[in-house]
Amino acid sequence: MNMARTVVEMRNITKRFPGIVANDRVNFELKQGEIHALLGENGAGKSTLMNILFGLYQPEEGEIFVNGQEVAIDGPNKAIKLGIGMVHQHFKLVHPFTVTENIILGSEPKHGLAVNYKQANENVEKLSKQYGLNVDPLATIDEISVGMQQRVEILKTLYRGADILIFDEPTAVLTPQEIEELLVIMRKLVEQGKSIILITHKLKEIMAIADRVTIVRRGKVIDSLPVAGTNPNQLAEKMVGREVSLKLDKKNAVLGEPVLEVDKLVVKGRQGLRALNETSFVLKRGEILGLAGVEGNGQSELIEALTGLRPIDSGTVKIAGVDLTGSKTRVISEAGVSLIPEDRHKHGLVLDFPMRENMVLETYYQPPFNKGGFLDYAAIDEHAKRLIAEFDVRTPSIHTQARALSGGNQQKAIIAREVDKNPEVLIAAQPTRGLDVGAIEFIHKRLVEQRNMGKAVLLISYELDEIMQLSDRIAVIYEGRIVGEVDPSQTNDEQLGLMMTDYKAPQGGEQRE
Amino acid sequence: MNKLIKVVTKDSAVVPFVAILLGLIVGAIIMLFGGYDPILAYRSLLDKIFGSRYEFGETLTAITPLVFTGLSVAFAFRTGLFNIGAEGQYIMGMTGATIIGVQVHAPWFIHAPLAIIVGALFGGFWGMIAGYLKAARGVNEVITTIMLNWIALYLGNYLVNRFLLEPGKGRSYFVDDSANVTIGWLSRALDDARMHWGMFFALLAVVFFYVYLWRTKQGYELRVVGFNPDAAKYAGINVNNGVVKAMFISGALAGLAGVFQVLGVFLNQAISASHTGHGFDGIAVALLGGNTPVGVLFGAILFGSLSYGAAGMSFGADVPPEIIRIVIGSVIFFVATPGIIRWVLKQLRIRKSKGEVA
Amino acid sequence: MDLVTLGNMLNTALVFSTALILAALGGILSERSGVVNIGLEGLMTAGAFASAVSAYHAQEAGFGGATPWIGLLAGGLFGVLYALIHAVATITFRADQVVSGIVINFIAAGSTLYLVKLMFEGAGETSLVNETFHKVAIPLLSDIPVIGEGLFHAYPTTYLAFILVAVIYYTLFKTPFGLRLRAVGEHPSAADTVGIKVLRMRYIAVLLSGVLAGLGGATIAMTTTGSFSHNTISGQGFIALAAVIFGKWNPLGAMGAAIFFGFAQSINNILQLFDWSSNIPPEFIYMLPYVLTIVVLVGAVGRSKAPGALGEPYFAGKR
Amino acid sequence: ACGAKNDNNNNTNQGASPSEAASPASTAGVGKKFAMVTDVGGVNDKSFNQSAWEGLQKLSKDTGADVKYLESKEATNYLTNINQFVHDKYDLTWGIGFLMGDAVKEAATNNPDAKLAIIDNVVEAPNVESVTFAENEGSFLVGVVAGLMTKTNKIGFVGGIDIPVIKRFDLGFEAGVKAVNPQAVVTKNYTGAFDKPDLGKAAAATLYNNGADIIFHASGGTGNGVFNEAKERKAAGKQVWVIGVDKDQSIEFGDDVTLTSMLKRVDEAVYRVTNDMINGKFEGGKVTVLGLKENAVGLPDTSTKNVPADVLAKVEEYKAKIISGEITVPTAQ
Ligand SMILES: Nc1ncnc2c1ncn2[C@@H]1O[C@H](COP(=O)(O)OP(=O)(O)OP(=O)(O)O)[C@@H](O)[C@H]1O
Ligand SMILES: Nc1ncnc2c1ncn2[C@@H]1O[C@H](COP(=O)(O)OP(=O)(O)OP(=O)(O)O)[C@@H](O)[C@H]1O
Ligand SMILES: [Mg+2]
Ligand SMILES: [Mg+2]
Repeated sequence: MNMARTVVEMRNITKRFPGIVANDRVNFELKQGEIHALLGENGAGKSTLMNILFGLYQPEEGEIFVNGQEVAIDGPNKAIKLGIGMVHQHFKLVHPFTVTENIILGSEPKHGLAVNYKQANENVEKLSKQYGLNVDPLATIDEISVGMQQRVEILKTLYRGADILIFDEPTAVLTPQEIEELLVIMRKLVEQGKSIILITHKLKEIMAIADRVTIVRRGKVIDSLPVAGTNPNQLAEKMVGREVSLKLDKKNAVLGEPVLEVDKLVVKGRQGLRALNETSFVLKRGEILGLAGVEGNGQSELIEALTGLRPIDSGTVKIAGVDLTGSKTRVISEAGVSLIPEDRHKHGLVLDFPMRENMVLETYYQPPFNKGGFLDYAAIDEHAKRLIAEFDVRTPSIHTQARALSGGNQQKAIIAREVDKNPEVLIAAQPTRGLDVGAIEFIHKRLVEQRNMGKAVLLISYELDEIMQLSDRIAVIYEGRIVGEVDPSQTNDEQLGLMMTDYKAPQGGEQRE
Repeated sequence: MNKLIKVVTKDSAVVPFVAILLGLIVGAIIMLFGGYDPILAYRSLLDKIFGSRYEFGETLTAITPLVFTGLSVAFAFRTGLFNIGAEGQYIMGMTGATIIGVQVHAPWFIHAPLAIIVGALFGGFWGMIAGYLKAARGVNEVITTIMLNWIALYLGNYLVNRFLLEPGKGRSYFVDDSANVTIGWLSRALDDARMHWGMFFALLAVVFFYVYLWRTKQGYELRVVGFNPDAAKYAGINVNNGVVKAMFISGALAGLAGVFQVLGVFLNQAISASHTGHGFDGIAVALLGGNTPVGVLFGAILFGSLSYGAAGMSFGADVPPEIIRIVIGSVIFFVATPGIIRWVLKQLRIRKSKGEVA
Repeated sequence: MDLVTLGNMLNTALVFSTALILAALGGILSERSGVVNIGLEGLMTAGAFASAVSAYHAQEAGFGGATPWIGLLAGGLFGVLYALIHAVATITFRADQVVSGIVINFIAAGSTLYLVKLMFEGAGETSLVNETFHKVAIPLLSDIPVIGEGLFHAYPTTYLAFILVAVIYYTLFKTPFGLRLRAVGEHPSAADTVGIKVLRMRYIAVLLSGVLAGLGGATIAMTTTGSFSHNTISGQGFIALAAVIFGKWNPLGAMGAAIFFGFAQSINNILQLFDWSSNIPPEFIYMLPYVLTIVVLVGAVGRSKAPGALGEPYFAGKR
Repeated sequence: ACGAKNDNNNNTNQGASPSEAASPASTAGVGKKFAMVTDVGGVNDKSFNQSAWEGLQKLSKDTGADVKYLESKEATNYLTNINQFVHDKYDLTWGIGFLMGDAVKEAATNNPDAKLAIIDNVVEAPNVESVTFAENEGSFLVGVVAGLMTKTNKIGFVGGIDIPVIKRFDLGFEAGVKAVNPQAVVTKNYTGAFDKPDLGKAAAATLYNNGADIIFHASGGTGNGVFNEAKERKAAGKQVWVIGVDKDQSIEFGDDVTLTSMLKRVDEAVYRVTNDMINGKFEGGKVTVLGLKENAVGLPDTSTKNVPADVLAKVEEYKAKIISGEITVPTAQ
């Protein structure tokens, strides 16, 4: 490795934002043909550093060398010319456009005055084959899965001839299968002579694929070391600055009576097809039921149906013994169902509201917040302050807009709010997506705490690790059906993965409790 | 106290004043270009606004409907809706008040409140149509409110023509005295300026706007719907209801503007060939005021005074009154682009500090 | 109603629709690039003003038949001037786009009338231009029954509008420029990261919208009024805006919507030809176009989806 | 809308003031101040506001009086604009147009010392002189012209808003047509606006398409569109006519399409009443109805260009009958 030449060198990069030094004299080096991981807490400055390399931000100080030459990267155009490509944390895809259109955008093949779509499609097809990416050039972004969207992002960089690829948290939104496939793709890219910078919060991935890892904390580089000589615990500690327990201690579950009974639920999805196809399961007090499955197998529809956001065609939903099939969201919420939604920005928060108003999003109309139609801000403030203290939500004040909080803190605030409703059933959908290990640890502890207090938790996650770690019982969903149930201690990733993709039960036939 | 000092010294407090100043300067430059005397023109403007008790009273009367239509547009904005229809809702408010004022006969303590309420309901209903079509059918409220403005114009004319007309007069009968909300003693004190209670209702509306949106449960719901309808759904708030309710309130506010023009200024409703512009001006007022209630109040005062004073510029300095539209437009422009003002302020500071050095 | 009447109606409708089509095309370009343009009314006003004034002078200078063309050109160019204010405010200074649009409407209304008064001795209206556009029949096509009279016996500006619909449709959906423009309006940071100059694209789009809306305004002065006064443009810009939305930000859709408005307008004239119409209060006849529009909108399937980034100012690195 | 060659733009609303105007014919009016307030149509409405202002301007030229106008941007300004002059002690303030009635009345009541006058409406107050016109009589005469000259027996009428004043034009015109040509049909189109040339154009197109060869319009600025449509057709080789309104519109729109106009001499009326005022003859409380007898409505002299002598003779004949009372022209309620 040492023999490889340096393709990117960033020296003494400093970047300030109002009130914060996002990058503080950062040094970073990428060698030809390596996968170099960048690790750090939320808000540590990883994306900022990469945005600088890609020309989206201009640093206040520091120099950048690409292939030994000092360069001024004044915009993405320049970066692209230098052979740098970036797959952003939040995809930069134009949704109503087709895959091809997204890929060729900005450097379109022409035929007279018009875009030569025929040639463009062929180019995309060819490139896609070359790297084993298998995308449909004619599909629109709206129609394809998140994993596919990511491949489009990768193709965009390859189409522009990038040799240096930056991946900003590429796996946060992927299913385990997709992650596997991505890792394969990355290896293939390296084989073809590309160099890769990988930002991720998942230590496992770093261990699996990276050659080197650079750790940043609060804008400063803490260390840069070969992956070979390290281990996850050491990395976590370096990154957070304290010891982090990556394993949860969990007492055995003490099961109570059933609180959520779902029986033969049928629900239509977006295209009018059955998204849930006679789904049935039971959730008891004192347990965490993990729902494993590949994204798009009815999980979102299930959440919506359980919370009254989507009409139910047939089947029943009982909460604490009461039939609440087809009830309104509010009735269900009052019956004791709390939801940590999948998309915290879209569904969990009003980003333009101050924190105090976000903390009463579902309870504003109840006493003590509502007094005869008027809001009692004294009570609301007190409530917000208490939750923020209890759940360690880092915010300058309860008057700060939710928008200004980091993802992890936004998530903590939502969890505080939902848990504080003292629900019978807590539905947690992707509760730790995109969060750093410190935040994940915190949230996992809280979920287990709820279960220990005798609450029922339904955990929906595309991350097998999370499911395996937290669940007392795992149900696998495939094409809108629960196709099996397993005990986490009795199973492994491979078996689960198999069930999640196309279940052929060893015993044959469907397996239900 | 600290907070107060902070607010006053903040850019956002300076920007409007600089914006007004710059707007007036733009107007002056254009006047000079046209060969007019801007000093005389602005003096005439001030004279028209403050020059006599009568003019001052009439300025207040000119401001009043703008407070209502400004609040109307701002209210809709706050709930995520763009109400271009204040114009039509204003006409419907007039019509509702006229119908009650002319057709119903009752003691004043019933008649006037009834006329006000029915007018507000008419305006509210007119707004609600757009709200309903948006909620139920997904029809963009920008189009429907534009169309409803025209429909209201003709519907108002029809109702006056058919049911309220004083023969040969081209307008309705006068409303009964019992429905009249003018303030006689104040008018007399201000040399017969047309003073009416609408002014005070406008102030109440400002308070209502604030209290309702930021202090009540329903206001909270509407704001959630406005900022993030998806989150509203997840929180169990009925988004469609919210849209309809918001458009109702917005429409009722615009309706009140019309109500008080009828019950306090004209005392009748004329058949009208075109829109008054109060509703469209409401958009500008709302934007001038940053969609906050107090901002709208100040916006209306600025807008109303300038518009009213324009006739004075024409009278006293022979300047075409259209110039005032340029001034108002420029003021809004500068309010909306604080970047330009900050730049100007910075230049001033630099020059000042340079001056000190020298 | 017989077919001849129908043809005539279509013909009348097109006169009214032409200006709407042009202005709506401007609205589409601007909004497709992500910049809301409720200043269409003001841009049309600017165009109508400039065309009336320059055509008047061209006529006096003896340009004859070229006069209305000069007016048209001037209208388009003058529209750009006002669009530039909108562009600077919204793109460079990231002002609220709605606010800026309102500003355009104000400033255009005020300044044009002010200028008219300066140029025409205090009169609130420009002097009448006699050399305006005349309808042109397209050989052969105009002989087709009904359609010939309806479609192919129109003002040159009407043909121009149709040509521009085709050109802009092609540009938006077939050329690299169009692809980039739409990308900028849907997801500016996506465009930025592939090296498209977002702000420059938006400037181009907004300035072009000034040209087109200016042409729209000029069309009214050069075919319908022959002069400019405070009410030459009174609401057409807003109807054009409605056509943009109604037509789902698609040139063909907007054209359809504009023709629909024109048609609905001409219905009320046709109605008044019939004796029985005297039983209908005229106010209801006047409302008809607007009511019909709402009815059609309610009946029309599918919500119109605005460009993704419409109304959002862009700055690099925006999160 | 006169020529634009003159670069003197310093007088937006001040008539030729004594210093600039060619020396006035007399100086009877020097030191006197007269003013008018327009309705929302504005001073360039090609109709009564414009005509009234021309009357005042002429007065200023003739007598050296100061004259001034204010345009009302909306109905609330009627009263405040009138009061602007009243409070400034103008010798006479005109409210121009039907819509100003209530405002003139209120200003007169509140300021008993002020002197006011109004056109097109009757205000009963001791300090207001009211002037209205018998538009139906003049319209009857242009109806006679249309009835005799139509070749298709189809005649159009384009109105602004359906209000009494316009109705007088409408009914008088129709009666005139019927009197000389019972077969002719008058098709009416009310556009609902006085300021929408596009609506006027569409209305005219529809009427011409329907076979009409003459259109009489009483629709202010909306009529621009009517003229435009006519010119359009004329250019395409079809002979169609417009009958103008209020002023001699052949001057502005050319006599190739303007058959004649129904003059309504608002300028004369304003001139006369104001001039009387200079001579100390203000008659507060008086209502003057100006009709054919007063020569305040009727056809302009330029009509000879397009209207044959025999038709004009017929017109004179009917004029005499109306003045003598032999014919009563229908009027609006
Ligand atoms: N556009 C911006 N405006 C203001 N501050 C910013 C901006 N971008 C980043 N920052 C600041 O820079 C810091 C670093 O942000 P950055 O996005 O680089 O973090 P990160 O390491 O990528 O975090 P994560 O793991 O959550 O993606 C943040 O704490 C934030 O306060
Ligand atoms: N509009 C904004 N204004 C000010 N600061 C912001 C803004 N948006 C983000 N930040 C800052 O940027 C930091 C990182 O933001 P970012 O959105 O990357 O969070 P995150 O933790 O990565 O969450 P996620 O990845 O889930 O979006 C936050 O700490 C926040 O303080
Ligand atoms: Mg990041
Ligand atoms: Mg993140």
